[in-house]
Amino acid sequence: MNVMTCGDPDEAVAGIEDGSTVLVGGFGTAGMPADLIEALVRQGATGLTVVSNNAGNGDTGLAALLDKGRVRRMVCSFPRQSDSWVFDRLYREGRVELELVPQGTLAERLRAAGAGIGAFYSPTGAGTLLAEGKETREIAGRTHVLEYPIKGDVALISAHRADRMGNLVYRRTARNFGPVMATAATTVVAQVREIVDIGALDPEAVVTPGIYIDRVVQVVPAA
Amino acid sequence: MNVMTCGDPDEAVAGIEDGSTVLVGGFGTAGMPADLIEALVRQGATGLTVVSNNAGNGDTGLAALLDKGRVRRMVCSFPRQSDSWVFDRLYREGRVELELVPQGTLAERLRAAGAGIGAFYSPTGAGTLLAEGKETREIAGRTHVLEYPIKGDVALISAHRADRMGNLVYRRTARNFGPVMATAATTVVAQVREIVDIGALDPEAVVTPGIYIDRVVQVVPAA
Amino acid sequence: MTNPTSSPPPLVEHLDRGPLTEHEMAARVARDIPHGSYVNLGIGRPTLVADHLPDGAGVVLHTENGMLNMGPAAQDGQIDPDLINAGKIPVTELPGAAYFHHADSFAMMRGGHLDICVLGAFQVSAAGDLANWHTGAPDAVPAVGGAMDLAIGAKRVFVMMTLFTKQGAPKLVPECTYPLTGVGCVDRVYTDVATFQIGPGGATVLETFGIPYDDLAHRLGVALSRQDWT
Amino acid sequence: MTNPTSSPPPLVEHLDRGPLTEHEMAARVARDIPHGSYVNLGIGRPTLVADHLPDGAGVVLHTENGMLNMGPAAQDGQIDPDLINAGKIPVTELPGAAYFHHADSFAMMRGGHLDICVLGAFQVSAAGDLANWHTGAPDAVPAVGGAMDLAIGAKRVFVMMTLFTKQGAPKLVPECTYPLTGVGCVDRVYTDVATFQIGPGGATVLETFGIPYDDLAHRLGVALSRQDWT
Repeated sequence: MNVMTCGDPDEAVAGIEDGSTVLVGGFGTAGMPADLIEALVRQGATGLTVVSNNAGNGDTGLAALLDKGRVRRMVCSFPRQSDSWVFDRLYREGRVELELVPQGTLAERLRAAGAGIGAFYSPTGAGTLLAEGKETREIAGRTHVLEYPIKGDVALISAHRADRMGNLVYRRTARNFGPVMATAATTVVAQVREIVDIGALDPEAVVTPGIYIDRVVQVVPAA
Repeated sequence: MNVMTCGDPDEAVAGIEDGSTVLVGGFGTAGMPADLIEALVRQGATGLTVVSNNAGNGDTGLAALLDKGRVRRMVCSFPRQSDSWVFDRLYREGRVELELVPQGTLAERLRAAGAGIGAFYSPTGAGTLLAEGKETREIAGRTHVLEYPIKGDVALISAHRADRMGNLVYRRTARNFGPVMATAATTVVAQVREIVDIGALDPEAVVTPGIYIDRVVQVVPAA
Repeated sequence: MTNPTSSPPPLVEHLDRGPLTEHEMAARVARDIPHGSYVNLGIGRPTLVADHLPDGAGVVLHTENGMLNMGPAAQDGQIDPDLINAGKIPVTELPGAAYFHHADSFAMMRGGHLDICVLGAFQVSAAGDLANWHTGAPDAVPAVGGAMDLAIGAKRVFVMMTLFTKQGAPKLVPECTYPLTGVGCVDRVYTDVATFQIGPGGATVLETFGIPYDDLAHRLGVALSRQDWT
Repeated sequence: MTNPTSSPPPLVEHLDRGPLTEHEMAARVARDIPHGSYVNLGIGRPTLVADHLPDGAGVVLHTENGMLNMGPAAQDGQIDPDLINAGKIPVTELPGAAYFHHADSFAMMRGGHLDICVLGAFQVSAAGDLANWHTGAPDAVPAVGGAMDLAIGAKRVFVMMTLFTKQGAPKLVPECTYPLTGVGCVDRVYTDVATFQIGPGGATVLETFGIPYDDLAHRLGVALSRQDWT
């Protein structure tokens, strides 16, 4: 459907409901949609499930969202970082649930949600704590774990440039989770550094076609 | 490992063994590795299983390979075309086996082979002839069919440009099956229109990273 | 977007005219495609729908061989063997296009991202089962292509077909006798003599062309319903 | 390529020296990486291996956050927040690089396309089980990242670690007591005092540094084997 170009991040996150599952792009701060997360903090939705590789750095972004008690549950691969003190505290106090997912399984479960795959068998994690309680199957002599899609109500991602149809290109390793999360949520919001005219992006180099994007907002990059 | 730059298509297909499973890129003639297929006809391997969207056009390429009796089994989505008389005849005479696979399932099974996915559940084909005998499972209220990877011994693909590390870019809809087949075979051979120096391709626009490519040969495009 | 399949509009009988031509059918389908939709048009007759989308409709065409924002068929000087549609016809590229490989293209389809796909059919059942890939004839070389992926993938599946075979047999049937492409997947059936909505209660006639509802119901061996003006 | 894991070379005891330093361990690992390999170096100590690959080794580094042909750590003027490695350290790009998203990156790993990955470990069992993600301590915040994908994905998994904890406990063990990262996935273990090959028959000592084989066997509570010169 038609992409909405938003005037600011607050407009871009409008309407996110309490209890939503929100996919948040980024690996560390690369590709992290910082302005959208700050707007989500202001927007006020609570009881959220947040799916993101990490669980916040320092006191801003996801850490601020966590600190305000808006997150009921984190689904991530690597919550513990040198500066993840907000998550660490909430987790130890039992104030946030954690579903720990191996990084590649996280990416593949998001892809499955976007690709209409009902479930898949992966060798990752077989025989470990993270496969406990999961169905397994021997395939070609190897134990595989049955994994189900992770679908979001909303995805907040960051890209380098968008055109007015919502086609996106990323930059370097900031690409990370953006392209898969863009396929996996009902409403997908992208913050970008620049919005360009239709036809200005090389069709061979578009990474996320506009079909996946609902809202785009241009933000001023941090200095 | 190191990419081998071959002097001609015959060198590029050397060593393909009788009984191999050969993945052949292309959708119709777009992206079809015509020179590699012709070299494979000369090379002489027989008893092949060929995985390709179509089953040959006219009397050249895959049709010639079929006509010479080298193909024991075709795995494809759309063998019947206006000019697929060679396949049609062999099929009616019972001289070639056919595994018919929905086009998206074909692409996804190839991706699964390349991505280390043991099997996946797809809604495509559920309740149809092509799901007969396959395991099914209800997921989220919908019947899904269990599908297994298709792995090749060799993949023959066509791309637009390669650099000397084997990084590939494609052109327009000739991209089609190349990128997934490149991930799904033990030995991957790419014919390209141009081999460029390392650093000449935009790292953001590389579609098939060189890690997937074993041999590259530059061919003169048909006029 | 309101979902037009949820409550059918009252029946309209167009009795001042004959059945729709192929192009009129295509225009009829085009009229039901909302602004800005992402649409896949199946090989053959559905391709004609593109000719009837008004300028500024903002409809983006997907071709399953790996492209969004496909343009019209290529004219002589424009033909590029690297740029074809799913029917292997040379086409053109519109500004804002994007290319992707087959796994990504079918993920887009299977994942429910296309708003509408328009397909031809041999038969559609009142429950929305679709048969459009195989006549079941013993000597036929079977070929399925992307039909099964399209049938189950798009948010809404429109079928465009004549309502009767050349021999006069109805193609909207209680149960398909041809091998299925997809189960319960069709939302709308656009034919030369009537348009149908398929829902949990079966087939509802939305409009007829050159035939009164009662005659249509009589010719078809399928339970039909209609919504009257209230 | 011949598979160096298939038949171990005869044991070499380096008794004229002490245990390897961290950098000597990295150099030892680097020596076993064949020309032109695609390699993923885990966070922490394994990263040092990059410093010991000779010029012209043709080794291509993968970082699981979406890049091939990663260059060395970025110096001051080169820092780009969009270009980091899996440890979130700013890095550089070499000519011939390629970027891809996370699903593609882990597909590359899980699909067995990387020749070698080098990981740190808390424990490795004689059967090649790896424990490197979680101490199992009740108050620890668990974090796994890509460790489990790396452990099962690469064609060969090299572990680089000290052989004993600071408390003197062996880290090559009959069975891991820490939670596992992967089962039967380790091919080689490079430590400060010995290098081990892990195979169907358990752990074979390839070389020792500053300790005779018999003393090593005595200190470790693991069945070991050795290949003698014939």
